[in-house]
Amino acid sequence: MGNKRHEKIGLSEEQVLEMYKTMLLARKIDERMWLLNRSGKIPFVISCQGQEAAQVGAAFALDRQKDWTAPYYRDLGVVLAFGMTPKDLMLSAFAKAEDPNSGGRQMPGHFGQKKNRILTGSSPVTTQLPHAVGVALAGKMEKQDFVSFVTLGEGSSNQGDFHEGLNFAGVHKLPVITMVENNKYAISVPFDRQVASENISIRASSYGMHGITVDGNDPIAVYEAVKDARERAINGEGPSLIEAVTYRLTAHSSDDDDRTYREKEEIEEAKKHDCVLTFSNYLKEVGVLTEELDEKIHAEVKELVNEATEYAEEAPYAAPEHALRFVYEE
Amino acid sequence: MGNKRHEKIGLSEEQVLEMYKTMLLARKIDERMWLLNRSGKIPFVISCQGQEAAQVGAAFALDRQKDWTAPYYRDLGVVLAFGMTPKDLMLSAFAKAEDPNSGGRQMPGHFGQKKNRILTGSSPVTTQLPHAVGVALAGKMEKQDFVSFVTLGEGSSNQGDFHEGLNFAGVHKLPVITMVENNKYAISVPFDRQVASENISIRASSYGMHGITVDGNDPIAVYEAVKDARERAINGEGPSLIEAVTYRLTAHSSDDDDRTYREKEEIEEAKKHDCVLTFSNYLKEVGVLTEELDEKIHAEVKELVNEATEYAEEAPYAAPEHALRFVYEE
Amino acid sequence: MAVMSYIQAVTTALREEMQRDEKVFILGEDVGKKGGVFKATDGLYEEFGGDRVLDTPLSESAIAGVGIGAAMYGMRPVAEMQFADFIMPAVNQIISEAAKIRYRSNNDWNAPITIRAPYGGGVHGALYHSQSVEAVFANQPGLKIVMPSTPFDVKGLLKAAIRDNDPVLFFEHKRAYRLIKGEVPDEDYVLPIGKADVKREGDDITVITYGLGVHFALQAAEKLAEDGIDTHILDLRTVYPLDQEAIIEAAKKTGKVLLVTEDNKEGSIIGEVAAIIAENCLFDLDAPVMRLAGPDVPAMPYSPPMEKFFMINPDKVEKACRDLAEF
Amino acid sequence: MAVMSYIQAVTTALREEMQRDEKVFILGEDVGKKGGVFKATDGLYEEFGGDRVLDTPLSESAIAGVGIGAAMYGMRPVAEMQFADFIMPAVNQIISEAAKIRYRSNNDWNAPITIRAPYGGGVHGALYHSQSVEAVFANQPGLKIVMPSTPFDVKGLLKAAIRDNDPVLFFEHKRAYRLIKGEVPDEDYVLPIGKADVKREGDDITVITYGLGVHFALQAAEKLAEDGIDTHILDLRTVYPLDQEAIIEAAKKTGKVLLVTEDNKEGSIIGEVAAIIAENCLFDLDAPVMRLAGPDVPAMPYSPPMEKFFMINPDKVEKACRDLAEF
Ligand SMILES: Cc1ncc(C[n+]2csc(CCOP(=O)(O)OP(=O)(O)O)c2C)c(N)n1
Ligand SMILES: Cc1ncc(C[n+]2csc(CCOP(=O)(O)OP(=O)(O)O)c2C)c(N)n1
Ligand SMILES: [Mg+2]
Ligand SMILES: [Mg+2]
Repeated sequence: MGNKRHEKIGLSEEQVLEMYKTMLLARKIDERMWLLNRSGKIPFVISCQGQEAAQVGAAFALDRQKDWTAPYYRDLGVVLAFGMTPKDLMLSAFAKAEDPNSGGRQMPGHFGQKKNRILTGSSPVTTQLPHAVGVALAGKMEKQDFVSFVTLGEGSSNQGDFHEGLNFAGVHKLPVITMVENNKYAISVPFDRQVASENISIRASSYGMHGITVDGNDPIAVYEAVKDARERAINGEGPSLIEAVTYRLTAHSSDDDDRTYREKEEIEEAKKHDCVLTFSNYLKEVGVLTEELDEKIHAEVKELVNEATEYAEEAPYAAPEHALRFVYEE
Repeated sequence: MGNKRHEKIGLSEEQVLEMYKTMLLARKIDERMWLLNRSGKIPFVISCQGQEAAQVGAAFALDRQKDWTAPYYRDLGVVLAFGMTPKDLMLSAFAKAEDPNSGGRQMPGHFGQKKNRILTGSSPVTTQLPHAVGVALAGKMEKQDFVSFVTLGEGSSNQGDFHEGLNFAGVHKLPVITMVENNKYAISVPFDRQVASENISIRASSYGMHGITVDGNDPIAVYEAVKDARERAINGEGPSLIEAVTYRLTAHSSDDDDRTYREKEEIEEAKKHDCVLTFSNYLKEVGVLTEELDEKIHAEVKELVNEATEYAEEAPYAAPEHALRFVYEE
Repeated sequence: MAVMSYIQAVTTALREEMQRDEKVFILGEDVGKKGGVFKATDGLYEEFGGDRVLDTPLSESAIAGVGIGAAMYGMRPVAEMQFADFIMPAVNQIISEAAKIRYRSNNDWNAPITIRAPYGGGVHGALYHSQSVEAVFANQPGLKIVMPSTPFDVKGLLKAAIRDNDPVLFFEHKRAYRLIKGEVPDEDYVLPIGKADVKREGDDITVITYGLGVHFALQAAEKLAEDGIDTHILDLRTVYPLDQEAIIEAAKKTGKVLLVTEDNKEGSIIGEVAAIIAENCLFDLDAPVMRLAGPDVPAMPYSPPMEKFFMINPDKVEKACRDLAEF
Repeated sequence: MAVMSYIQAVTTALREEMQRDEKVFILGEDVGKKGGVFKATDGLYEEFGGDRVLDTPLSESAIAGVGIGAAMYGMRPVAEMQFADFIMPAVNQIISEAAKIRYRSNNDWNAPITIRAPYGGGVHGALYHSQSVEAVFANQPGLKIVMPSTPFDVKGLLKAAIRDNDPVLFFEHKRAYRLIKGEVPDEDYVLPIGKADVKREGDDITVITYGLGVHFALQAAEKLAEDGIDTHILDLRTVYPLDQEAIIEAAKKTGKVLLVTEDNKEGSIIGEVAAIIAENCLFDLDAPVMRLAGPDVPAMPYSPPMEKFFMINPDKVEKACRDLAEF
């Protein structure tokens, strides 16, 4: 029985198992989407694979009944943790009318669901950051005690909106947590051709805020960092910038062929640290997860994914003329 | 005979006197413009007052035969040092046809003069920063040994273009020197409501570049910092971010009334450190400037300003239909 | 009923809306202690405090983006762009975000933000303090663009914009701020966004315009009346989406139409007005559609002779009207 | 003379210009090792190296702004925006800077930058990978906007854009990239920016369009010809500033004009085309000007039925032509 790191930071067995299950569910939904894409059933997929630990670790450190989130396109793990269902996600992949994100109007990965306080997102990167700051500002004005949680990639941290949004949050000491999921590539461009600073969290000092880099393959480390940031935010100590170092295990998207710009060996090496695998190993080492339980979880997850896929595949598209609706309030 | 700080960093008597004269000239042109504005002769003025030391100290540390500059609207000291004449500046203030900056098309303070490698500037702040980076990129591509020097205010350092431009420069290690003239206000908004970081130069770390804060009232300190930055740039050590701490001695512009947002006492206090005054005192202390010489310089400067004013006032406007010219190449 | 200036109508509408609904707040550069560079928010900081009249950093994209976030949460932000010319860094937030939030979320979310900005020339503002920028946004379904001409319209339309559940760009003519005065009812009222307004009834020729152009047209109409030319003047008020019905009606009424804008001619919103007329009124026209606009040069120069050359004015409108009447 | 695809013509033009003039260089996201997300710069990194085919950080405003700076210095930057939808963060640099540099400096400076971007729909790209964005820029004197329809035009116009001493936005239809093939001369040639091109001579009705719309119109014309309807097709090629003369001539030729764009209707550049016709051809028209465009909704949805509903196609063009012919 190894070192129970999760207990030390107050995570129960149930919680870590729930985290594990959420990570696995994200992974399996994603894998299924690739299959559906490759068999011509859905036109597009953009993946969470390799980043589930960061996403789920962070989300579990938040108050998922209260906090708001502005996720980016890879954040399957975040939105699942916030209450989106596999069915919702598959409806989005198939672009069906019932998709709660957009009714089939947006590509998969463009999350949004008001009832779960998931802000609607777009494709141009980093625009969601000022939105999250705006939600935090509103919360502060209304004397609410939630935080606002926003994510983006390390490439996207070079957009002007990153700077403008974080400076705004810093000046007004707003309860917003920004997590950069640094997966070392922005499509084909590697970290060192993309980001001039040694790491992303050092940029926190430009905004007078707390900054930290954590191992994004370790959900417990991410949980701890976000938990700490949340406490600061709630105590009026202002915003935080967290960098979760991960790796993108798939190509950028189903439209990308990553063989032109990165070595197979690099990916093989990264797969050894695949967070779903390493977290499962950890849970087994500390005796929380048995082989039997793991199988059961896998089966449950598979069932969920199957169900969701079938449902979504059968579900109807919105009528063509539905394209005319909801430009303005009706 | 005090401590000859200028000698220690290799500045000759001629050079410091030339610097002093340039600072004084900038100040006197600016003061004249206010008079012209208040007597209804020119519609607008935006001042360098209080920032001459930073501007002239920096410009003298550059190779003014070779380096390129993208100044901002207060940089009278920079453009004078780069070869623009008092006449040129007065022509601009009066919006006359002969104005080399814009032929009377732009407000004063919108500098530009190709023969002196002063990039044409606009009103939206910070757009010049990526331009300066582009010039540095071109220089590097063409294997030239100049640097590109760009300035802006501390408020303007919160625009997205600041972040995007500096990150680009940092990634590609370009020979560009950015100097923020921190005069503690952006119109009415004071530093602490504007900038979330403790100072501006700390932002250099976000771009993997050298950063330093210097006393912007001391032209020798600024000279030293820019000289050092230039050497780094020429040696391929990449860009630098310099913060020159100054104070805006006038209202934001002739359209502004600063009494609504800052205390008279604060301005009075700042005037004690007026850089033209303190530099003159320093030069006298170290025996470089005598009362007699100072009077002579003042007289020369006055003569220049008078001449320029008279010339510009008499000069013709561009014809009305000239408004149609130079939209595209002709 | 009080007589007030155009800018006083702006301040009045803001104050009343902030008193009415505490979700309304203002954000922008220098809007707080200074009360705005034009004094549009004068006195509001004192009345409502710095939390509801928020001085922001110099970052237009953040002003828009943070406002959008707060609006999605349920607040009613009124963002000020110091000059319309400086809205450009915020274009991504306005076009990619504000305009598309309701549509892309299939009506789950909305972003009820109002973005105010002073536009227009004739104030020695040179290239970057004189522009008309509406055409940049007048092709973005999801947005509404309001450009009022009178204090009465300002008050009613700004209130309507703040209460609107969709994003509204509200462009105020900066030269009108102190130049234009008019009666404004003390009571609370709103005017419909999306509706044009007949500012003068007439039978001979029709002028369709907005903003300061309305006043130039009214002045020209007085002179023309002396010579028996009776001018019908339609004030677009909302320039996007356009009030097609009112445009068609006004064009048909006289069969001779002059369109006026102070923007550059090509690609300005009066092009779309002309297109609506060309689609719908061909057989009702007695003369080709005529346009009076700024020349196709980047923006208004600073030097007075060139500025005057660029800018429309009552004389230019009058001359165009005469040409049209004589056609 | 080789037959090549639209995107091959892009790559060919880029390669030849880079070979001809070493001041020409490319900058953008993923343009280097990857050769661009559409492969427009495929092979250029290998041929010219990473300094002249520069992978930039993910910052459109910097891509434009750094390019503008290099252009002012005397280089010939060709900047790629990965999708036209993502040009929005660069609007300030394009409108406030590139467009105004020559004018504001009274001809002292100029900014010869070319900005390429794939635009257009019908590729399951949803709201943010399908937009037509030309209208945002088509009111900015100082800019030129080129939108070619054929590989032949692509090569000649892209070369012209790169050699132009003013900033040019060059929008390439992403669905045309592989769909449209055509003959392209091996030799060096340029085509004039600012000139429209008659793509089919005809006597009964006139279609004025650009980009993919040209091919839809050509296909429709074939069908119409079977029924004796002879279609004249004008390809705008440069959508700003417009070739007024060619538009007027084409409209007068048949007196019946259909304008086609895949952009949203209101405020699109065909509104300006209609205005030019309304000003100049009133007495030559036998039917009201007709417009076929996307509906006024923010952008094309992802789900196939809604995308198809939004997007123009040969059938829709044909139907509109028949209505017009029968008028
Ligand atoms: C403004 C903008 N420019 C370009 C793109 C195209 N694009 C989509 S994702 C991406 C790379 C993002 O990299 P990063 O931020 O590191 O996130 P990752 O995909 O690696 O998770 C690019 C360039 C975009 N979506 N938005
Ligand atoms: C994009 C943009 N927004 C707003 C303005 C209006 N404006 C002109 S100067 C200024 C303040 C600039 O402050 P700072 O950068 O500190 O420079 P300073 O004037 O203090 O030297 C503002 C808000 C502008 N010129 N550009
Ligand atoms: Mg990444
Ligand atoms: Mg300042």
